[in-house]
Amino acid sequence: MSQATLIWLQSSPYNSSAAREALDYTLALAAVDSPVQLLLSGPAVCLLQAPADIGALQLKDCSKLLGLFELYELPAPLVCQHSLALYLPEPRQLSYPCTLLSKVQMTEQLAFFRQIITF
Amino acid sequence: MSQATLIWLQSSPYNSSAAREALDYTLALAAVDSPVQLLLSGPAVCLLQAPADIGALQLKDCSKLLGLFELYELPAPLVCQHSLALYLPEPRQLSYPCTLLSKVQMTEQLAFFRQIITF
Amino acid sequence: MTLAPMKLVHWIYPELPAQSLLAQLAPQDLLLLRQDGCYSLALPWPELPCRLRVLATDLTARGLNAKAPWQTIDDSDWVELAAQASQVVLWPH
Amino acid sequence: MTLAPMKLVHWIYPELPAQSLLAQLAPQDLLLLRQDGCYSLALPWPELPCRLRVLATDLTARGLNAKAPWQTIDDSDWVELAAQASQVVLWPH
Amino acid sequence: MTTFALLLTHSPFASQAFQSCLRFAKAAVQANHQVEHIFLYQDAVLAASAAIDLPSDEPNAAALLADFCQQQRIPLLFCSTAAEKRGVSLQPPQLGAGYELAGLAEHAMRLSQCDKLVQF
Amino acid sequence: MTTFALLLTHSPFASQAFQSCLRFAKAAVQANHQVEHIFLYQDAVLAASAAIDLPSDEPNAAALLADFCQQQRIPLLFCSTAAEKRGVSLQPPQLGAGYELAGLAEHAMRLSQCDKLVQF
Repeated sequence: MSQATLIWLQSSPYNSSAAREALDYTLALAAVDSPVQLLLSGPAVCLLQAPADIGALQLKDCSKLLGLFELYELPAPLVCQHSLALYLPEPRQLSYPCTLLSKVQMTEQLAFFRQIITF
Repeated sequence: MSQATLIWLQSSPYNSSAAREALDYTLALAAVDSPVQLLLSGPAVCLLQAPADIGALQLKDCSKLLGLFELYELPAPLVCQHSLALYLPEPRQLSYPCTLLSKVQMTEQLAFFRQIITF
Repeated sequence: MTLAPMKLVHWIYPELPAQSLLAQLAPQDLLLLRQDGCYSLALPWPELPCRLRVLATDLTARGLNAKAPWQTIDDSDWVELAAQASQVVLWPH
Repeated sequence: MTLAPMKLVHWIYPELPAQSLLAQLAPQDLLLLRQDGCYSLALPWPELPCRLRVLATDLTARGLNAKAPWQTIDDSDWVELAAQASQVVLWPH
Repeated sequence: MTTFALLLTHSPFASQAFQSCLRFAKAAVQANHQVEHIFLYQDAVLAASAAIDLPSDEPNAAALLADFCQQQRIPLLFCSTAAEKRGVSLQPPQLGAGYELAGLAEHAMRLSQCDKLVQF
Repeated sequence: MTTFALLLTHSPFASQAFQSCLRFAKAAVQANHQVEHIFLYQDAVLAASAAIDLPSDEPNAAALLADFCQQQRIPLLFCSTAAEKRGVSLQPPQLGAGYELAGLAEHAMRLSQCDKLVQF
């Protein structure tokens, strides 16, 4: 069994605290070389498509933190394919690399982690 | 159309802030003679059955505030019958009087209020 | 001004509302998606009897587009609808 | 001590978990209702392959009773299960 | 002209509620409606803390709303009981500029002078 | 013996999370397990405010947890970034007794010494 931690984010990127704090948590583990991976499901998959004009809402765009994943040598986020099809049925180019998982694959992958933290 | 306000509580009584603050809000309107009525649906219906031993959980039992309704000349709370059957299928004696509503009656009653505040 | 008995219902979550909520909508009512409610545009809504609207600022900021039968409104339309409505409600999660 | 690959899953909301979560339960796993999750005892759970438990303190404080196939455990059982589990998870709403 | 009361009940840190309320209030004022007062209840009272310290690139929704209310002389009230419970100090300098302490009773009395209450 | 880290992410005012965490910690200590630290993140950091002022008949879950941690010398850490953002003051006298300022980095490093992380 892997010793890695899975950070599972389900909240919308516009609930900025949850998304931002899940990403900060992921990066903090990576910074101390603790193996960690991010999983996006539900409305959280919308993080992959940088918002058109989040400034108009006086909110912070935290999706840019995904751009730091490579620098921290983090694996690409796991993404629930079903949620992606639901929430971004006609995605423009996704802004970040990711690993799509079917429902069956999600179950398999989740069992693989030593611990799971949900946001 | 009635000029009354409906306070609609759906949260569990053990999410003590929501339940307590919805009841406080209801009593505050009543105190200035503003017509108001409470509606309980979902897990909020459990407020009607005083908890067995909430002290064991270090939580505050706010259901006692329902006991003030008569003093404030408030109508008995409206209660979603479906939720009551779901969450308290074998209720001990309900601790407070209430008006049970079928789903159809709920729709009719909701349309009757000038404003609805949800908790 | 005569007030039509129109409910203005706000929906702000990225899921579909409960069936028991949807059952409360009448033809003269208006359901408005705003905030994360805009994401629910992509979900399979049942047929509803009322007017269906999305708040434009919240929609376009998310990089989404309106699709029939939903129509966009701007902030000043929103205020006028709230002023005219006989009942304004924020549906709970 | 050998660790069996047992997931200890916590459920704390007064509704049923999403079907996609329930699909993750395997026979060696244990699903524990606690806090407002105790209220979900009254709801129509599908048949699940794993052990089903309720935290006694949270249950009795709410004036509720366990019903088969759910069994109660106390706080010290809870700690031992967490110590033995290969994975501990709090399912999201 | 409609007289509005606006009610905030969600945390300023977990939703877009404050931003939406501000946009509604601006559009209402622009259309010559009146915003009689804004009331913060439940987790929304967290906005009244002067200690909110966001990264410089994150907009402070609580401060933006307070600025607008001060310009327009709209009373921006928060519930003292809800705030005390949540550890929000009721006195300056811990109290955010523009936020006024009030009880549920004041909100309830003001409501009787309003045509519509809109919850965010 | 298992070494636990406990993670609180929910507000102390909107759930039973703090009460559950305290009961788990007590039972763990009693069974000779170790609670290496407790970390408060997201809305849980609101517990670190000294200004929490509850009606006298409402138990203060934040204070009960802090008391237990002080007795047992369990570090009770809260995330400074999450707290600053939410208007929780980081300095005494506004900081609640028993709560220690920490960064995510400290929590992450401590986790490597723990067998299990339990989230409440």
